[in-house]
Amino acid sequence: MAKASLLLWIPSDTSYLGLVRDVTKKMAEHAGFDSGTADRVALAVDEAATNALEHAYQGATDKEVEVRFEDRGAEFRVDVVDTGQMVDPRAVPRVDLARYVSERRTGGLGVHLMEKIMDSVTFRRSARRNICCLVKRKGSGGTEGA
Amino acid sequence: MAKASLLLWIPSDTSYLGLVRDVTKKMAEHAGFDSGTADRVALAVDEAATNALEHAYQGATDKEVEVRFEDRGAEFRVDVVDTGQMVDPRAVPRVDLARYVSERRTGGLGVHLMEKIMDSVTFRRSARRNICCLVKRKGSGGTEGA
Amino acid sequence: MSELTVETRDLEDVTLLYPKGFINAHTVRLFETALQKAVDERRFKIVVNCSGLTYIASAGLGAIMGAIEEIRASGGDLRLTELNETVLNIFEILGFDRLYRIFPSEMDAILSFREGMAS
Amino acid sequence: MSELTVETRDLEDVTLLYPKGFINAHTVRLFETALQKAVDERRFKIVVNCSGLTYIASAGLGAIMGAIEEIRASGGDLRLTELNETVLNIFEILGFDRLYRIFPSEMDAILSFREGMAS
Ligand SMILES: Nc1ncnc2c1ncn2[C@@H]1O[C@H](COP(=O)(O)OP(=O)(O)O)[C@@H](O)[C@H]1O
Ligand SMILES: Nc1ncnc2c1ncn2[C@@H]1O[C@H](COP(=O)(O)OP(=O)(O)O)[C@@H](O)[C@H]1O
Repeated sequence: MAKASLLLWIPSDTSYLGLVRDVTKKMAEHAGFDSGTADRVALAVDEAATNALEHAYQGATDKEVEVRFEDRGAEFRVDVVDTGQMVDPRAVPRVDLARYVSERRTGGLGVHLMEKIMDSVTFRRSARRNICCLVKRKGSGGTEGA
Repeated sequence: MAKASLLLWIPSDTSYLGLVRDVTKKMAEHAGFDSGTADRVALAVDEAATNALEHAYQGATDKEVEVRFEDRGAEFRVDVVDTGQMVDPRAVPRVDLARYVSERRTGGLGVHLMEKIMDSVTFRRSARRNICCLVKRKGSGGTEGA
Repeated sequence: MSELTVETRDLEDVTLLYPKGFINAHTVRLFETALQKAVDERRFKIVVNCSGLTYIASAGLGAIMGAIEEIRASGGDLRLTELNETVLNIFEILGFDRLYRIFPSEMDAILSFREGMAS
Repeated sequence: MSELTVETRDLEDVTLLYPKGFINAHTVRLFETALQKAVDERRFKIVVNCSGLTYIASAGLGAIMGAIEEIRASGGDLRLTELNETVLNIFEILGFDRLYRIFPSEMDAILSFREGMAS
Protein backbone atom coordinates (compact mmCIF):
# COMPACT_ATOMS: atom_id res chain seq x y z
CA MET A 1 0.00 0.00 0.00
CA ALA A 2 1.42 3.35 -0.99
CA LYS A 3 -1.17 5.82 0.30
CA ALA A 4 -3.66 6.41 3.09
CA SER A 5 -7.23 5.19 3.01
CA LEU A 6 -10.13 5.79 5.35
CA LEU A 7 -13.59 4.45 6.15
CA LEU A 8 -16.10 6.58 8.02
CA TRP A 9 -19.51 5.46 9.25
CA ILE A 10 -22.08 7.98 10.41
CA PRO A 11 -25.64 7.64 11.62
CA SER A 12 -28.12 8.93 9.03
CA ASP A 13 -28.46 12.24 10.82
CA THR A 14 -27.61 15.63 9.36
CA SER A 15 -25.71 16.54 12.52
CA TYR A 16 -22.88 14.31 11.22
CA LEU A 17 -22.49 16.16 7.91
CA GLY A 18 -20.02 18.55 9.54
CA LEU A 19 -17.81 15.60 10.48
CA VAL A 20 -17.99 14.24 6.93
CA ARG A 21 -16.92 17.61 5.63
CA ASP A 22 -14.05 18.03 8.13
CA VAL A 23 -12.67 14.53 7.54
CA THR A 24 -12.94 14.96 3.76
CA LYS A 25 -11.09 18.25 3.88
CA LYS A 26 -8.21 16.76 5.87
CA MET A 27 -7.96 13.69 3.64
CA ALA A 28 -8.02 15.86 0.51
CA GLU A 29 -5.34 18.19 1.87
CA HIS A 30 -3.11 15.28 2.83
CA ALA A 31 -3.69 13.79 -0.63
CA GLY A 32 -2.03 16.94 -1.93
CA PHE A 33 -4.87 19.27 -2.92
CA ASP A 34 -4.58 22.94 -2.00
CA SER A 35 -6.90 24.31 0.67
CA GLY A 36 -9.40 25.79 -1.80
CA THR A 37 -9.70 22.58 -3.81
CA ALA A 38 -9.96 20.55 -0.59
CA ASP A 39 -12.82 22.85 0.47
CA ARG A 40 -14.66 22.17 -2.77
CA VAL A 41 -14.11 18.42 -2.62
CA ALA A 42 -15.42 18.48 0.97
CA LEU A 43 -18.52 20.31 -0.23
CA ALA A 44 -19.11 17.73 -2.98
CA VAL A 45 -18.92 14.90 -0.44
CA ASP A 46 -21.22 16.81 1.95
CA GLU A 47 -23.73 17.06 -0.93
CA ALA A 48 -23.51 13.33 -1.71
CA ALA A 49 -24.00 12.43 1.95
CA THR A 50 -26.87 14.91 2.23
CA ASN A 51 -28.58 13.23 -0.73
CA ALA A 52 -28.20 9.82 0.92
CA LEU A 53 -29.87 11.15 4.08
CA GLU A 54 -32.64 13.13 2.40
CA HIS A 55 -33.46 11.05 -0.67
CA ALA A 56 -32.28 7.47 -0.12
CA TYR A 57 -33.28 7.39 3.58
CA GLN A 58 -35.93 10.13 3.30
CA GLY A 59 -34.96 11.56 6.65
CA ALA A 60 -34.97 8.31 8.66
CA THR A 61 -32.24 8.76 11.29
CA ASP A 62 -31.73 5.14 12.36
CA LYS A 63 -29.72 4.14 9.28
CA GLU A 64 -26.05 4.43 8.45
CA VAL A 65 -23.98 6.07 5.72
CA GLU A 66 -20.52 4.78 4.87
CA VAL A 67 -17.95 7.08 3.31
CA ARG A 68 -14.81 5.53 1.82
CA PHE A 69 -11.76 7.58 0.95
CA GLU A 70 -8.88 6.41 -1.13
CA ASP A 71 -5.80 8.32 -2.22
CA ARG A 72 -4.87 6.47 -5.41
CA GLY A 73 -1.84 8.57 -6.20
CA ALA A 74 -3.04 10.09 -9.49
CA GLU A 75 -6.58 10.60 -8.19
CA PHE A 76 -8.55 10.95 -4.98
CA ARG A 77 -11.66 8.81 -4.78
CA VAL A 78 -14.60 8.98 -2.39
CA ASP A 79 -17.53 6.53 -2.31
CA VAL A 80 -20.67 7.49 -0.40
CA VAL A 81 -22.68 4.36 0.34
CA ASP A 82 -26.20 3.95 1.70
CA THR A 83 -28.66 1.06 2.00
CA GLY A 84 -31.74 3.15 1.23
CA GLN A 85 -34.15 3.44 -1.66
CA MET A 86 -32.80 2.80 -5.09
CA VAL A 87 -31.67 5.84 -7.05
CA ASP A 88 -32.23 5.87 -10.78
CA PRO A 89 -29.26 7.85 -12.02
CA ARG A 90 -31.14 8.80 -15.18
CA ALA A 91 -33.88 10.32 -13.03
CA VAL A 92 -31.52 12.74 -11.34
CA PRO A 93 -32.43 15.99 -13.09
CA ARG A 94 -29.84 18.34 -14.57
CA VAL A 95 -29.98 22.01 -13.65
CA ASP A 96 -30.41 24.71 -16.28
CA LEU A 97 -29.45 27.80 -14.31
CA ALA A 98 -30.88 30.17 -16.90
CA ARG A 99 -34.34 28.73 -16.28
CA TYR A 100 -33.67 28.00 -12.62
CA VAL A 101 -35.02 31.23 -11.16
CA SER A 102 -38.08 31.48 -13.36
CA GLU A 103 -39.01 27.88 -12.59
CA ARG A 104 -38.91 28.75 -8.87
CA ARG A 105 -36.90 25.66 -8.08
CA THR A 106 -34.99 25.24 -4.87
CA GLY A 107 -33.56 21.73 -5.38
CA GLY A 108 -31.32 20.04 -7.88
CA LEU A 109 -28.28 22.11 -7.01
CA GLY A 110 -26.44 19.37 -5.12
CA VAL A 111 -25.75 17.05 -8.02
CA HIS A 112 -24.92 20.06 -10.18
CA LEU A 113 -22.32 21.23 -7.63
CA MET A 114 -20.84 17.73 -7.34
CA GLU A 115 -20.40 17.55 -11.12
CA LYS A 116 -18.88 21.01 -11.33
CA ILE A 117 -16.36 20.22 -8.58
CA MET A 118 -15.35 16.62 -9.28
CA ASP A 119 -13.87 15.10 -12.44
CA SER A 120 -16.37 12.25 -12.29
CA VAL A 121 -19.60 11.56 -10.40
CA THR A 122 -21.29 8.20 -10.89
CA PHE A 123 -24.21 6.46 -9.19
CA ARG A 124 -24.56 2.70 -9.11
CA ARG A 125 -26.53 0.08 -7.19
CA SER A 126 -24.82 -3.03 -5.91
CA ALA A 127 -25.81 -5.57 -3.23
CA ARG A 128 -28.82 -3.45 -2.19
CA ARG A 129 -26.64 -0.42 -1.68
CA ASN A 130 -26.45 2.88 -3.51
CA ILE A 131 -22.90 3.93 -4.23
CA CYS A 132 -22.15 7.48 -5.27
CA CYS A 133 -18.58 7.54 -6.52
CA LEU A 134 -16.74 10.87 -6.65
CA VAL A 135 -13.32 11.17 -8.27
CA LYS A 136 -11.00 14.16 -8.35
CA ARG A 137 -7.81 13.92 -10.37
CA LYS A 138 -4.72 15.56 -8.95
CA GLY A 139 -3.57 18.52 -10.96
CA SER A 140 -7.12 19.28 -12.11
CA GLY A 141 -7.07 22.08 -9.56
CA GLY A 142 -8.75 25.44 -9.94
CA THR A 143 -10.57 24.93 -13.23
CA GLU A 144 -14.08 24.69 -11.85
CA GLY A 145 -14.61 28.43 -11.27
CA ALA A 146 -17.83 29.77 -12.88
CA MET B 1 -25.50 2.44 15.69
CA ALA B 2 -25.74 5.65 17.62
CA LYS B 3 -22.41 7.35 16.94
CA ALA B 4 -19.74 7.78 14.29
CA SER B 5 -16.84 5.41 13.86
CA LEU B 6 -13.82 5.56 11.62
CA LEU B 7 -11.00 3.37 10.32
CA LEU B 8 -7.80 4.90 8.97
CA TRP B 9 -4.94 3.04 7.32
CA ILE B 10 -1.61 4.72 6.76
CA PRO B 11 1.67 3.48 5.30
CA SER B 12 4.31 3.06 8.03
CA ASP B 13 5.90 6.39 7.21
CA THR B 14 6.22 9.32 9.60
CA SER B 15 4.93 11.68 6.90
CA TYR B 16 1.43 10.32 7.68
CA LEU B 17 1.55 11.22 11.39
CA GLY B 18 0.17 14.66 10.61
CA LEU B 19 -2.90 13.05 9.00
CA VAL B 20 -3.39 10.79 12.03
CA ARG B 21 -3.28 13.84 14.24
CA ASP B 22 -5.68 15.91 12.11
CA VAL B 23 -8.23 13.10 11.79
CA THR B 24 -8.02 12.35 15.52
CA LYS B 25 -8.57 15.98 16.42
CA LYS B 26 -11.71 16.21 14.23
CA MET B 27 -13.12 12.93 15.56
CA ALA B 28 -12.47 14.01 19.16
CA GLU B 29 -14.09 17.41 18.62
CA HIS B 30 -17.14 15.84 17.02
CA ALA B 31 -17.32 13.35 19.91
CA GLY B 32 -17.81 16.42 22.11
CA PHE B 33 -14.39 17.23 23.53
CA ASP B 34 -13.31 20.88 23.67
CA SER B 35 -10.54 22.01 21.38
CA GLY B 36 -7.80 21.78 24.04
CA THR B 37 -8.76 18.25 25.06
CA ALA B 38 -9.06 17.22 21.39
CA ASP B 39 -5.52 18.57 20.85
CA ARG B 40 -4.21 16.42 23.70
CA VAL B 41 -6.03 13.28 22.54
CA ALA B 42 -4.61 13.87 19.05
CA LEU B 43 -1.13 14.09 20.56
CA ALA B 44 -1.62 10.81 22.45
CA VAL B 45 -2.67 9.05 19.23
CA ASP B 46 0.28 10.60 17.34
CA GLU B 47 2.56 9.15 20.05
CA ALA B 48 1.00 5.68 19.80
CA ALA B 49 1.33 5.70 16.01
CA THR B 50 4.91 6.98 16.28
CA ASN B 51 5.76 4.06 18.57
CA ALA B 52 4.27 1.61 16.07
CA LEU B 53 6.47 3.08 13.32
CA GLU B 54 9.67 3.40 15.34
CA HIS B 55 9.54 0.41 17.67
CA ALA B 56 7.22 -2.22 16.21
CA TYR B 57 8.31 -1.64 12.58
CA GLN B 58 11.74 -0.19 13.49
CA GLY B 59 11.52 2.34 10.71
CA ALA B 60 10.46 -0.01 7.89
CA THR B 61 8.23 2.09 5.62
CA ASP B 62 6.53 -0.70 3.62
CA LYS B 63 4.14 -1.73 6.40
CA GLU B 64 0.76 -0.41 7.46
CA VAL B 65 -0.75 1.05 10.63
CA GLU B 66 -4.47 0.88 11.27
CA VAL B 67 -6.15 3.42 13.53
CA ARG B 68 -9.71 2.71 14.71
CA PHE B 69 -11.88 5.38 16.25
CA GLU B 70 -15.09 4.80 18.08
CA ASP B 71 -17.34 7.28 19.80
CA ARG B 72 -19.01 5.09 22.41
CA GLY B 73 -21.14 7.81 23.89
CA ALA B 74 -19.66 7.85 27.41
CA GLU B 75 -16.13 7.43 26.11
CA PHE B 76 -14.00 7.91 23.03
CA ARG B 77 -11.83 4.97 22.10
CA VAL B 78 -8.90 4.73 19.70
CA ASP B 79 -7.01 1.54 18.79
CA VAL B 80 -3.64 1.81 17.07
CA VAL B 81 -2.83 -1.50 15.40
CA ASP B 82 0.39 -2.73 13.80
CA THR B 83 1.68 -6.10 12.60
CA GLY B 84 5.26 -5.52 13.75
CA GLN B 85 7.46 -6.89 16.49
CA MET B 86 5.80 -7.94 19.69
CA VAL B 87 5.69 -5.37 22.46
CA ASP B 88 6.05 -6.57 26.00
CA PRO B 89 3.88 -4.11 27.91
CA ARG B 90 5.83 -4.75 31.10
CA ALA B 91 9.02 -3.77 29.31
CA VAL B 92 7.76 -0.31 28.48
CA PRO B 93 9.66 1.78 30.99
CA ARG B 94 8.00 4.35 33.21
CA VAL B 95 9.46 7.85 33.33
CA ASP B 96 10.67 9.40 36.58
CA LEU B 97 10.95 13.04 35.60
CA ALA B 98 12.97 13.94 38.67
CA ARG B 99 15.71 11.61 37.50
CA TYR B 100 15.06 12.18 33.83
CA VAL B 101 17.53 15.01 33.24
CA SER B 102 20.37 13.54 35.26
CA GLU B 103 19.99 10.20 33.47
CA ARG B 104 20.42 12.06 30.16
CA ARG B 105 17.51 10.19 28.66
CA THR B 106 15.74 11.38 25.56
CA GLY B 107 13.14 8.60 25.15
CA GLY B 108 10.32 7.22 27.20
CA LEU B 109 8.25 10.39 27.06
CA GLY B 110 5.68 9.11 24.58
CA VAL B 111 4.07 6.47 26.77
CA HIS B 112 4.23 8.87 29.71
CA LEU B 113 2.35 11.53 27.72
CA MET B 114 -0.25 9.01 26.54
CA GLU B 115 -0.92 7.96 30.13
CA LYS B 116 -1.15 11.54 31.38
CA ILE B 117 -3.62 12.48 28.65
CA MET B 118 -5.87 9.42 28.38
CA ASP B 119 -7.95 7.71 31.05
CA SER B 120 -6.62 4.33 30.02
CA VAL B 121 -3.74 3.09 27.86
CA THR B 122 -3.36 -0.64 27.32
CA PHE B 123 -1.18 -2.77 25.06
CA ARG B 124 -2.15 -6.24 23.93
CA ARG B 125 -1.12 -8.73 21.27
CA SER B 126 -3.74 -10.59 19.26
CA ALA B 127 -3.55 -12.48 15.95
CA ARG B 128 0.05 -11.32 15.38
CA ARG B 129 -0.91 -7.74 15.81
CA ASN B 130 -0.03 -5.19 18.49
CA ILE B 131 -3.02 -3.20 19.67
CA CYS B 132 -2.52 -0.05 21.67
CA CYS B 133 -5.91 0.91 23.06
CA LEU B 134 -6.46 4.50 24.20
CA VAL B 135 -9.64 5.53 26.02
CA LYS B 136 -10.76 9.01 27.02
CA ARG B 137 -13.92 9.37 29.08
CA LYS B 138 -16.16 12.31 28.32
CA GLY B 139 -16.29 14.81 31.12
CA SER B 140 -12.77 13.91 32.26
CA GLY B 141 -11.70 17.15 30.59
CA GLY B 142 -8.96 19.44 31.78
CA THR B 143 -7.63 17.46 34.72
CA GLU B 144 -4.36 16.35 33.17
CA GLY B 145 -2.49 19.63 33.62
CA ALA B 146 0.91 19.08 35.34
CA MET C 1 -18.16 23.82 17.29
CA SER C 2 -21.11 26.23 17.35
CA GLU C 3 -22.78 25.35 14.06
CA LEU C 4 -24.92 28.32 13.08
CA THR C 5 -26.40 31.45 14.58
CA VAL C 6 -28.18 34.16 12.57
CA GLU C 7 -28.39 37.66 13.98
CA THR C 8 -30.80 40.17 12.42
CA ARG C 9 -30.48 43.97 12.49
CA ASP C 10 -32.76 46.55 10.97
CA LEU C 11 -31.18 49.73 9.61
CA GLU C 12 -33.99 52.00 8.46
CA ASP C 13 -35.64 50.05 5.63
CA VAL C 14 -32.74 47.62 5.16
CA THR C 15 -32.60 44.34 7.08
CA LEU C 16 -29.17 42.86 7.73
CA LEU C 17 -28.67 39.13 8.36
CA TYR C 18 -25.45 37.87 9.93
CA PRO C 19 -25.14 34.09 9.60
CA LYS C 20 -22.24 32.87 11.76
CA GLY C 21 -20.96 29.29 11.31
CA PHE C 22 -21.86 27.13 8.34
CA ILE C 23 -25.06 26.54 6.37
CA ASN C 24 -25.69 22.98 5.21
CA ALA C 25 -28.64 20.59 5.33
CA HIS C 26 -28.26 20.40 9.12
CA THR C 27 -28.39 24.11 9.87
CA VAL C 28 -30.33 25.52 6.92
CA ARG C 29 -33.67 25.64 8.74
CA LEU C 30 -32.34 28.33 11.08
CA PHE C 31 -31.20 30.46 8.17
CA GLU C 32 -34.48 29.93 6.33
CA THR C 33 -36.43 30.99 9.43
CA ALA C 34 -34.49 34.24 9.76
CA LEU C 35 -34.97 35.00 6.07
CA GLN C 36 -38.67 34.14 6.18
CA LYS C 37 -39.17 36.35 9.22
CA ALA C 38 -37.88 39.38 7.30
CA VAL C 39 -40.16 38.54 4.37
CA ASP C 40 -43.17 38.02 6.67
CA GLU C 41 -42.52 41.47 8.19
CA ARG C 42 -42.51 42.82 4.64
CA ARG C 43 -38.89 43.90 4.93
CA PHE C 44 -37.78 43.19 1.40
CA LYS C 45 -34.45 45.05 1.26
CA ILE C 46 -32.17 42.38 2.62
CA VAL C 47 -28.38 42.29 2.98
CA VAL C 48 -26.78 39.00 3.99
CA ASN C 49 -23.40 39.80 5.56
CA CYS C 50 -21.36 36.61 5.17
CA SER C 51 -18.27 37.71 7.15
CA GLY C 52 -19.00 35.01 9.75
CA LEU C 53 -20.01 32.33 7.27
CA THR C 54 -17.37 29.61 6.87
CA TYR C 55 -19.13 27.63 4.12
CA ILE C 56 -22.47 27.15 2.44
CA ALA C 57 -23.82 23.96 0.84
CA SER C 58 -26.55 23.75 -1.79
CA ALA C 59 -29.22 23.64 0.92
CA GLY C 60 -28.32 27.25 1.80
CA LEU C 61 -28.41 28.36 -1.82
CA GLY C 62 -31.79 26.64 -2.16
CA ALA C 63 -33.07 28.65 0.81
CA ILE C 64 -32.11 31.88 -0.94
CA MET C 65 -33.67 30.69 -4.21
CA GLY C 66 -36.83 29.83 -2.32
CA ALA C 67 -37.30 33.40 -1.07
CA ILE C 68 -35.95 35.54 -3.91
CA GLU C 69 -39.07 35.53 -6.12
CA GLU C 70 -41.31 37.00 -3.45
CA ILE C 71 -38.62 39.48 -2.39
CA ARG C 72 -38.08 40.79 -5.92
CA ALA C 73 -41.77 40.74 -6.81
CA SER C 74 -42.30 43.01 -3.81
CA GLY C 75 -39.79 45.57 -5.10
CA GLY C 76 -36.96 44.40 -2.85
CA ASP C 77 -33.81 42.38 -3.33
CA LEU C 78 -31.42 40.11 -1.47
CA ARG C 79 -27.81 41.25 -1.75
CA LEU C 80 -24.67 39.74 -0.30
CA THR C 81 -21.47 41.11 1.17
CA GLU C 82 -18.17 40.05 2.75
CA LEU C 83 -18.13 36.53 1.30
CA ASN C 84 -14.95 34.64 2.12
CA GLU C 85 -13.09 32.91 -0.69
CA THR C 86 -14.73 29.52 -0.11
CA VAL C 87 -18.24 30.94 -0.14
CA LEU C 88 -17.63 33.27 -3.09
CA ASN C 89 -16.17 30.32 -5.00
CA ILE C 90 -19.34 28.27 -4.47
CA PHE C 91 -21.46 31.16 -5.76
CA GLU C 92 -19.21 31.38 -8.80
CA ILE C 93 -19.24 27.64 -9.50
CA LEU C 94 -23.03 27.75 -9.66
CA GLY C 95 -23.19 31.03 -11.56
CA PHE C 96 -25.04 32.54 -8.59
CA ASP C 97 -22.79 35.59 -8.85
CA ARG C 98 -24.84 36.43 -11.96
CA LEU C 99 -28.17 35.95 -10.16
CA TYR C 100 -27.30 37.98 -7.05
CA ARG C 101 -25.46 41.25 -6.48
CA ILE C 102 -22.40 40.78 -4.32
CA PHE C 103 -20.64 43.74 -2.65
CA PRO C 104 -17.19 43.97 -1.09
CA SER C 105 -18.34 45.93 1.98
CA GLU C 106 -21.52 46.07 4.03
CA MET C 107 -21.73 49.82 3.46
CA ASP C 108 -21.68 49.33 -0.33
CA ALA C 109 -24.46 46.76 -0.06
CA ILE C 110 -26.63 49.04 2.08
CA LEU C 111 -26.02 52.08 -0.12
CA SER C 112 -26.89 50.06 -3.23
CA PHE C 113 -30.51 50.17 -2.06
CA ARG C 114 -30.30 53.98 -2.20
CA GLU C 115 -29.14 54.01 -5.82
CA GLY C 116 -32.56 54.63 -7.29
CA MET C 117 -32.92 57.72 -5.10
CA ALA C 118 -29.53 59.29 -5.83
CA SER C 119 -29.43 62.98 -6.90
CA MET D 1 0.71 22.21 4.75
CA SER D 2 4.34 23.30 5.18
CA GLU D 3 5.39 21.01 8.02
CA LEU D 4 8.40 22.64 9.69
CA THR D 5 10.96 25.33 9.04
CA VAL D 6 13.48 26.55 11.62
CA GLU D 7 15.00 30.00 11.23
CA THR D 8 18.03 30.96 13.32
CA ARG D 9 19.08 34.50 14.31
CA ASP D 10 22.04 35.57 16.38
CA LEU D 11 21.62 38.60 18.63
CA GLU D 12 25.00 39.31 20.24
CA ASP D 13 25.69 36.21 22.33
CA VAL D 14 22.10 34.92 22.25
CA THR D 15 20.91 32.57 19.50
CA LEU D 16 17.21 32.64 18.64
CA LEU D 17 15.47 29.67 17.03
CA TYR D 18 12.09 30.12 15.29
CA PRO D 19 10.44 26.77 14.61
CA LYS D 20 7.42 27.28 12.34
CA GLY D 21 4.94 24.42 11.85
CA PHE D 22 4.85 21.35 14.06
CA ILE D 23 7.52 19.16 15.63
CA ASN D 24 6.81 15.43 15.71
CA ALA D 25 8.72 12.28 14.78
CA HIS D 26 8.49 13.29 11.11
CA THR D 27 9.97 16.77 11.43
CA VAL D 28 12.13 16.52 14.55
CA ARG D 29 15.39 15.96 12.67
CA LEU D 30 15.22 19.47 11.22
CA PHE D 31 14.75 20.97 14.68
CA GLU D 32 17.53 18.85 16.12
CA THR D 33 19.90 19.94 13.36
CA ALA D 34 19.24 23.64 14.03
CA LEU D 35 19.76 23.11 17.76
CA GLN D 36 22.92 21.07 17.23
CA LYS D 37 24.34 23.70 14.89
CA ALA D 38 24.08 26.34 17.64
CA VAL D 39 25.77 23.98 20.12
CA ASP D 40 28.51 23.08 17.61
CA GLU D 41 29.19 26.80 17.14
CA ARG D 42 29.48 27.05 20.93
CA ARG D 43 26.50 29.39 21.11
CA PHE D 44 25.02 28.14 24.36
CA LYS D 45 22.57 30.95 25.18
CA ILE D 46 19.56 29.75 23.24
CA VAL D 47 16.03 31.12 23.08
CA VAL D 48 13.42 29.02 21.28
CA ASN D 49 10.64 31.36 20.13
CA CYS D 50 7.57 29.14 19.73
CA SER D 51 5.20 31.76 18.29
CA GLY D 52 5.03 29.80 15.00
CA LEU D 53 4.91 26.37 16.62
CA THR D 54 1.47 24.76 16.38
CA TYR D 55 2.26 21.62 18.37
CA ILE D 56 5.13 19.54 19.69
CA ALA D 57 5.16 15.79 20.28
CA SER D 58 7.50 13.91 22.60
CA ALA D 59 10.09 13.60 19.84
CA GLY D 60 10.58 17.38 20.05
CA LEU D 61 10.86 17.35 23.83
CA GLY D 62 13.37 14.52 23.50
CA ALA D 63 15.45 16.67 21.15
CA ILE D 64 15.61 19.43 23.77
CA MET D 65 16.46 16.93 26.49
CA GLY D 66 19.24 15.54 24.30
CA ALA D 67 20.99 18.90 24.05
CA ILE D 68 20.32 20.51 27.42
CA GLU D 69 23.12 18.79 29.41
CA GLU D 70 25.89 20.04 27.15
CA ILE D 71 24.31 23.51 26.95
CA ARG D 72 24.08 23.91 30.71
CA ALA D 73 27.47 22.30 31.39
CA SER D 74 28.93 24.97 29.10
CA GLY D 75 27.40 27.79 31.16
CA GLY D 76 24.46 28.35 28.82
CA ASP D 77 20.78 27.53 28.87
CA LEU D 78 17.85 26.87 26.56
CA ARG D 79 14.88 29.08 27.33
CA LEU D 80 11.48 29.26 25.69
CA THR D 81 9.05 32.02 24.82
CA GLU D 82 5.68 32.68 23.17
CA LEU D 83 4.32 29.15 23.59
CA ASN D 84 0.72 28.81 22.42
CA GLU D 85 -1.79 27.15 24.72
CA THR D 86 -1.43 23.69 23.16
CA VAL D 87 2.36 23.72 23.40
CA LEU D 88 2.45 25.20 26.91
CA ASN D 89 -0.05 22.58 28.01
CA ILE D 90 2.20 19.76 26.77
CA PHE D 91 5.15 21.24 28.70
CA GLU D 92 2.96 21.39 31.79
CA ILE D 93 1.62 17.84 31.42
CA LEU D 94 5.20 16.54 31.44
CA GLY D 95 6.40 18.90 34.16
CA PHE D 96 8.81 20.43 31.64
CA ASP D 97 7.80 23.87 32.84
CA ARG D 98 9.83 23.03 35.95
CA LEU D 99 12.88 21.91 33.93
CA TYR D 100 12.92 24.89 31.55
CA ARG D 101 12.41 28.61 31.99
CA ILE D 102 9.50 29.90 29.94
CA PHE D 103 9.00 33.61 29.25
CA PRO D 104 5.95 35.48 27.98
CA SER D 105 7.89 37.66 25.52
CA GLU D 106 11.03 37.22 23.45
CA MET D 107 12.52 40.34 25.02
CA ASP D 108 12.08 38.87 28.51
CA ALA D 109 13.77 35.66 27.41
CA ILE D 110 16.73 37.52 25.87
CA LEU D 111 17.12 39.85 28.85
CA SER D 112 17.04 36.88 31.25
CA PHE D 113 20.52 36.01 29.98
CA ARG D 114 21.67 39.45 31.17
CA GLU D 115 20.42 38.88 34.72
CA GLY D 116 23.78 37.84 36.17
CA MET D 117 25.28 41.07 34.85
CA ALA D 118 22.57 43.41 36.12
CA SER D 119 23.59 46.62 38.04
N1 LIG E 1 -28.80 9.51 -3.14
C1 LIG E 1 -29.98 9.78 -3.78
N2 LIG E 1 -31.01 8.92 -3.68
C2 LIG E 1 -32.16 9.16 -4.32
N3 LIG E 1 -32.38 10.24 -5.10
C3 LIG E 1 -31.42 11.13 -5.24
C4 LIG E 1 -30.16 10.96 -4.59
N4 LIG E 1 -29.38 12.01 -4.91
C5 LIG E 1 -30.14 12.80 -5.70
N5 LIG E 1 -31.35 12.28 -5.91
C6 LIG E 1 -32.42 12.86 -6.75
O1 LIG E 1 -31.83 13.91 -7.50
C7 LIG E 1 -32.48 15.15 -7.24
C8 LIG E 1 -31.47 16.26 -7.26
O2 LIG E 1 -30.61 16.13 -6.18
P1 LIG E 1 -29.79 17.38 -5.69
O3 LIG E 1 -29.11 17.94 -6.89
O4 LIG E 1 -28.91 17.01 -4.58
O5 LIG E 1 -30.88 18.42 -5.25
P2 LIG E 1 -31.89 18.40 -4.01
O6 LIG E 1 -31.42 17.32 -3.08
O7 LIG E 1 -31.72 19.76 -3.42
O8 LIG E 1 -33.22 18.15 -4.57
C9 LIG E 1 -33.15 14.98 -5.91
O9 LIG E 1 -34.28 15.80 -5.76
C10 LIG E 1 -33.52 13.50 -5.93
O10 LIG E 1 -34.73 13.30 -6.61
N1 LIG F 1 4.52 -0.02 19.90
C1 LIG F 1 5.67 -0.39 20.54
N2 LIG F 1 6.35 -1.50 20.14
C2 LIG F 1 7.48 -1.85 20.77
N3 LIG F 1 8.03 -1.19 21.80
C3 LIG F 1 7.42 -0.09 22.22
C4 LIG F 1 6.21 0.38 21.63
N4 LIG F 1 5.84 1.49 22.27
C5 LIG F 1 6.75 1.72 23.18
N5 LIG F 1 7.71 0.77 23.19
C6 LIG F 1 8.87 0.69 24.10
O1 LIG F 1 8.65 1.63 25.14
C7 LIG F 1 9.71 2.57 25.20
C8 LIG F 1 9.16 3.93 25.59
O2 LIG F 1 8.35 4.41 24.53
P1 LIG F 1 8.06 5.95 24.47
O3 LIG F 1 7.57 6.36 25.81
O4 LIG F 1 7.18 6.24 23.34
O5 LIG F 1 9.48 6.63 24.27
P2 LIG F 1 10.47 6.58 23.02
O6 LIG F 1 9.68 6.04 21.88
O7 LIG F 1 10.83 8.02 22.87
O8 LIG F 1 11.60 5.72 23.44
C9 LIG F 1 10.36 2.53 23.84
O9 LIG F 1 11.71 2.93 23.87
C10 LIG F 1 10.16 1.08 23.44
O10 LIG F 1 11.18 0.29 23.98
